[in-house]
Amino acid sequence: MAVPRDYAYDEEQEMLKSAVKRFVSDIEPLSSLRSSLAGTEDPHLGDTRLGYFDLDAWARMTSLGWQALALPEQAGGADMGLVSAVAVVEEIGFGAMPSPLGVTLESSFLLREMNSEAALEVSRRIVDGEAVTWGFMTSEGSLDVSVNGVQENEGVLKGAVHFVQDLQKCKALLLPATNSGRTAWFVVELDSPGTSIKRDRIVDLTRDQGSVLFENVQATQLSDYLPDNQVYQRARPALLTLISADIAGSAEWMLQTTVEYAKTRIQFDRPIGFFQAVKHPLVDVMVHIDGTRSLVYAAAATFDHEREGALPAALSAKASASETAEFSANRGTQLHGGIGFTWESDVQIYHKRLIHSQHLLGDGMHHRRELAALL
Amino acid sequence: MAVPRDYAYDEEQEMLKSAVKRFVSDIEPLSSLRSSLAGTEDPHLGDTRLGYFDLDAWARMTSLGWQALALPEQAGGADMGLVSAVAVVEEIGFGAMPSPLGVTLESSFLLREMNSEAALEVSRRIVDGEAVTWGFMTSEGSLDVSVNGVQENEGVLKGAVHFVQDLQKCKALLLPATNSGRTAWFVVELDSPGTSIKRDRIVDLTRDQGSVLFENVQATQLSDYLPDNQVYQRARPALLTLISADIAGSAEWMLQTTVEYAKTRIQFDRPIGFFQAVKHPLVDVMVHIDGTRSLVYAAAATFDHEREGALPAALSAKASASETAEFSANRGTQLHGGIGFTWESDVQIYHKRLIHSQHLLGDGMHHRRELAALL
Amino acid sequence: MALDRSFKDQVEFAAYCREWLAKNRPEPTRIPLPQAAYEVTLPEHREYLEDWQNKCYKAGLIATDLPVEYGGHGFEGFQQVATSEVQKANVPYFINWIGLGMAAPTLLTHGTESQKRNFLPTIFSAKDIWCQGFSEPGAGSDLASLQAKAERKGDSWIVNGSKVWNSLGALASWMLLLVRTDRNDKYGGLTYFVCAMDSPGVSVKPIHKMTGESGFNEVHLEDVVIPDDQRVDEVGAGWKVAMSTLTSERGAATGVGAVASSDSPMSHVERLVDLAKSTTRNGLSSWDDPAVRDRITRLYVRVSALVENGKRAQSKHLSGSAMRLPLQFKLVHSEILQEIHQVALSILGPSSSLYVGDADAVEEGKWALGYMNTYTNTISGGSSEIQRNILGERVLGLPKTK
Amino acid sequence: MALDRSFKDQVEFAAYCREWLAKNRPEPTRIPLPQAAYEVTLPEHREYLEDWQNKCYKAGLIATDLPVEYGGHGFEGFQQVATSEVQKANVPYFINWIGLGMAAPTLLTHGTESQKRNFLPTIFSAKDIWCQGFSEPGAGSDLASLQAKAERKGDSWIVNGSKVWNSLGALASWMLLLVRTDRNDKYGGLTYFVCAMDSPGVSVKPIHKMTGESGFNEVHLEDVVIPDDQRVDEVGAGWKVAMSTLTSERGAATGVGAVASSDSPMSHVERLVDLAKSTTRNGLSSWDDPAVRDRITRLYVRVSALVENGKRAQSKHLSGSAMRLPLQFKLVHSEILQEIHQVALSILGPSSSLYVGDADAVEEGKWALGYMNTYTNTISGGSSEIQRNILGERVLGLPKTK
Repeated sequence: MAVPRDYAYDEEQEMLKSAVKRFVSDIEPLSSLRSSLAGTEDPHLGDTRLGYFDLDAWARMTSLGWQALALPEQAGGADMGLVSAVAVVEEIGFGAMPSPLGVTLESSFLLREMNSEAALEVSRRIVDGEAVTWGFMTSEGSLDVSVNGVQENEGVLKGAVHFVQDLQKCKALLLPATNSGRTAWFVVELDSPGTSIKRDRIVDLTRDQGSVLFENVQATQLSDYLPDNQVYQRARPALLTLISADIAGSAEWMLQTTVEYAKTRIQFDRPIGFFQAVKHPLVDVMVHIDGTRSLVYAAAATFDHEREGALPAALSAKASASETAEFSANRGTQLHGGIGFTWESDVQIYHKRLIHSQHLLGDGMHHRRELAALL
Repeated sequence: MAVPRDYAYDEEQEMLKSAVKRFVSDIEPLSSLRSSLAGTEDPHLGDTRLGYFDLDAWARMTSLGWQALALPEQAGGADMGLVSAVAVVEEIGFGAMPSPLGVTLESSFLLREMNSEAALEVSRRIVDGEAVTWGFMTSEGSLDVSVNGVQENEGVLKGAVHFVQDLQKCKALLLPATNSGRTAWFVVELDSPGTSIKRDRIVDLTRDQGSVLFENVQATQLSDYLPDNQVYQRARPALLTLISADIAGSAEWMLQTTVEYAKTRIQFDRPIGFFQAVKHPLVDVMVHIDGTRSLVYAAAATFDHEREGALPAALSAKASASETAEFSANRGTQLHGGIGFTWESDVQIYHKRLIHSQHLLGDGMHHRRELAALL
Repeated sequence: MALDRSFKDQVEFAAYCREWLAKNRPEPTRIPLPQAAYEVTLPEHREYLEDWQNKCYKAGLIATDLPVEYGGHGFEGFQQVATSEVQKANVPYFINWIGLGMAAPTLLTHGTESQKRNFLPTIFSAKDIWCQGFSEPGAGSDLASLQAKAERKGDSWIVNGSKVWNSLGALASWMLLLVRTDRNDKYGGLTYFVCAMDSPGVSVKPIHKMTGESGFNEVHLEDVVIPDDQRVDEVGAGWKVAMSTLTSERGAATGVGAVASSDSPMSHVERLVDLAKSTTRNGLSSWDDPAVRDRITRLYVRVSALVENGKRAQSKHLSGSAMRLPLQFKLVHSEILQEIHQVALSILGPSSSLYVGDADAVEEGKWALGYMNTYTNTISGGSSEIQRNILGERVLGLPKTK
Repeated sequence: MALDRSFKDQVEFAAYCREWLAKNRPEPTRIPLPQAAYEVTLPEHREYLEDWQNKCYKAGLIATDLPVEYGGHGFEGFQQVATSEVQKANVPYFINWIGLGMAAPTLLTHGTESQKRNFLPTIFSAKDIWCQGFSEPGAGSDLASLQAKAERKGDSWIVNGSKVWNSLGALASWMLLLVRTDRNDKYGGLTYFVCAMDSPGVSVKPIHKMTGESGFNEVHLEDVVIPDDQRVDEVGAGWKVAMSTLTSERGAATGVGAVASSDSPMSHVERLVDLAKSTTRNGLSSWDDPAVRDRITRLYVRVSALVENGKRAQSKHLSGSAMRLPLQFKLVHSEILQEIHQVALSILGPSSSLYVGDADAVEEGKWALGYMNTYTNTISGGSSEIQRNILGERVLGLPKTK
């Protein structure tokens, strides 16, 4: 009974979700993405892909305030919860849209935990349409936030963060830095002196990724120094849930597209969806997606309304989402036959986004390991 | 090249296998088993099933020497290897035959490691047609042979062994006992004074099982006192391989019977084997069985010819066999629909034998754990 | 009606349910109850369970949201609260599960006014136990190929044929019956009746399951006379009515308050965690093995998803296609249940061999028994294979496999 | 023939192979070779691999057991030894894999005497690279629905149509070609040819795969003239011949010595174990996690089974139904390979995102590339779904799904 009726999801959120869906579908993000990729297909021939996204679409999205929906009213945000953010991100995932919206929404859930005028200032920049990303990982890719590659000393940062998502789409980066065993969060302008960027060459075509090296970089402190990286720990259920929502959306596209193909592709004088070897795996993909969606909404509602239960709910959501990502990508490609394996097909774009998301912030096994300790 | 050509399997072994197959099929072991079970169906009403087996069939089998095929010529055995024993046991599994042949063959591989006149004496009794079983487990069911529930002191045994297979079908029991941290093997007559038997009520209808309690029981020592239960460790690959062979046989029956049903059972105006939801799982069962069979023969040939590689080969065989047991039983029952779920159907008898065998001496996860340490 | 309180909202009603259940929890039976209502055969279990269901009915936990004229309690939005509290309370199941889960929803949708008034109250109170007569030896997955036939004779029908996989037939007063009234029309030639089990010509013969338990029956019908006012819906509408019955069964038939087993899916996972924690070998618990823990946690996540699916299905904004979530329940639940039991047997290791009645069997051998009984779930009421066809065809819109 | 030693037995021949391979292992290429012969496009790779195959041929490792008149070495029972040693030696694959694995077995069974004498020696020496033209845009799994057609004109045939999923087409001199010669007979209307790739009217257009690599082609045939003496087997026998070609591909086509990839299935598991042992995070290696170890060990057991299947298939006493084991190879191998790569990506975690060309990518991004390329295995040459049909129908004798 603690969660409000109708699952913490109301008409307003439904309208928001529909609006995003229509918007993304009108933009046709993949056709402009494809133009940006032309000629960079062969990995052996050394492409240098830039973190393409549609700047005009971003401007229109920010004018609608989607990037700021979870920020406090104080900063000019809409002060909505994770349930609303999840609704938006699910549609971004459905469109496999290259966009800094995901990382900016994630950043806003971090900023909400920081309680400082400086954090409000960053929030206001987001409200004004600026894209912000965040990161914390060492080159080893450790998901343990107590392992921190950046040190702060007298207001300047030294070290590096790796595996930062959509880095090329953003101007500013949020990151934790340590000093005497405690952690505070900072914001860095990505063009600050002493900052150098390595662009990763990644599998996913819809995102970009990179690492940022700091050589005595001036940074603005956003939070107090706290033990155990508490800012991150409090925001973490939201971050996991948002990525899971992106997966639910991409996987649903994969399901619908493969179902459509199975209805129209004729082999042995029948649409291939007639055959149980096609039909039944598609049902299993649907079962995976629906379980993930339900866990995503549950995790979001729990985060918004019963914060103490948020972590296990979010771990369950990402554990489920990672399996859904792998399985839906796998069956989607397999059941498309040769055509899904070609560069021309959008199936490969979704496949890559899904396996990228599968491993973001840890895959199923990783989250089950942590969840088991709570059972 | 170390394994002889044709996979250590020759015409003689092929003839032996065919002979056992014909014999078991002529006996129709399940029809006499069913008579012995009549009235004991309902588990809530307290049946007391005796360890039924066909004494006459046993006499005929022993007159052919199958129980003694692996025993040394010195004891009157045929001195054949594990490859031959595996061929025989696979057919016993195919027939789900209630018989002490399996445990007696297992015992013979233990006896071969004991190097004593007393062990030769027990071997001679087997040659003469006596059934012998063996055991080592505590009530906890630990598979760690260093955990031993029986102590020897001045020629008498105290303690208990549990989970002894086909106990009611045998007159004598081989078991390890410890004294000052070392282990020797003994033989006990099951009707000796001080020996008491608890008959387990088990799921498998084709085997019986029980524990034996020793209160100062006279026993004959068969091996030297050695560290680490070396007798068992040397024989263990053979024991694992024999159980795996039994599984391969039972699973093959399950496959063939379900395939036959799928060819004849009509639903939706077609034999159900037309449907890929039936056809493809049956193929997967076949793939499981064939992998297990290949690993069983490889483990047996390795045991006979390259003993140093015997343990990993046997661990692989039982890891594979346990999965095959579970999967073939599962699909066999499911694809038979309601009929396979009835007491009348032989499918349930095989299902129970398979899941019993699955867990005998450890299931797949157990053996993979040990195997991983060798990779 | 004993229940005469008025409740402000769901929260208050939930508190009432919890309190009532805590006070009225019955003493355990002498011989333990079977795991599910399917397997009840002993008269003492029957009496005990009828009494329990009737008490729950009177307390408002059954038929909570149904109209008073059909024996309901006339609340709105309270049934899901009651059902959820009953499941959490770990009390006995309702013996008349087929009556509540299948007969009542079917009659509410397809029955005549007088059928509803006559039959529903005694279903709720468990005065009349119901059973189901659909499958036949030659018609399992392909239910529409059934051959038992009804021939019209004046105001009555004469029925001949055989039904199998009938549960509770030996205890039941009434049977949901699907028969053929036209040989030349496979689907359109079926008609749906309710049949009194004490009619001359009805005989019930138990079938032993692989567990050794009975609990299923064959029902033979020889010149059984059924009055036409026991026909449900039109002549020839039987397939449609039967599908509606099975959909009630396949979904979580919560509209009436049916609870077929005292174990919720999550309680099975909890038992599994407890088993892993309490099973020690060589000084380590199974739960200490991360490979075991990973398997169990994966099941926990899948069961959580199933539970959350149930909640999401009730949110009009979130459910998507109306049948997409409800039609998944039976498939997913039954397959998870089977896997939970497989993992339990693996944890038990050698002692998984010990069966019901063995003094040393862990939890009285219930895991082995329960494992075998999971095949009831994956096979009957439309096997998993048929469920995947239904989902692929009705929800995803793929071409029919036929 | 450079090879003029005589060997006592398999053991001696194996020793010879090992020694020869150790001495003649070629230096690595400047740009690393692609993972499999399918993906070769660069001329310098082509030359290098042709040279390597020709050397191996001259050394007796290819066509070992075939008759001397067709360019073989005339041994008996030595090919499996040679192939096994080549696989163990971790040397480059044979570029003419389609020639060795598909064209040679097909021609040996179905070719005329002069076709065998003409074509086989240059297949073995890699002087002529072969490719295959079976699938069409509308005919993938349902290969027999293909529409490319050949019409008779005197002693020749005029061919028109399009083929897809053609590998090595840009390098090949010859193509195995399946075309329609009768519109009114689906299976009996197909005829099999070998087609010179330099014939006027043949054009090859590369297709980019999801990996970004090319390696597959579309082949267009416009009024291509093929002399009748390049027909393989009878007019209308094309389906039978094509099935024989695909069976060679699906089984472990070891009769000639084809090795399509330098990685044996077991070497993939070994690489996976190495990866788990060398990937550390938070001071622990992935191999230290028993849940990871269990998954890898399970793959090890399945690969061991696959390897032992191969040995058992060669024992006449153990193989059972003749095609039961060989027809499983492609299905099992391709699905295990895919799972091995999935586990590898899971071990790599965040750095699984790094692709070929990224300086920090583990093993130059080969795991991500290899993962995607496993779909070539599960889809082409008869998808896993088709393989299961074939096994269910031809081996288990179940009714045809159609």
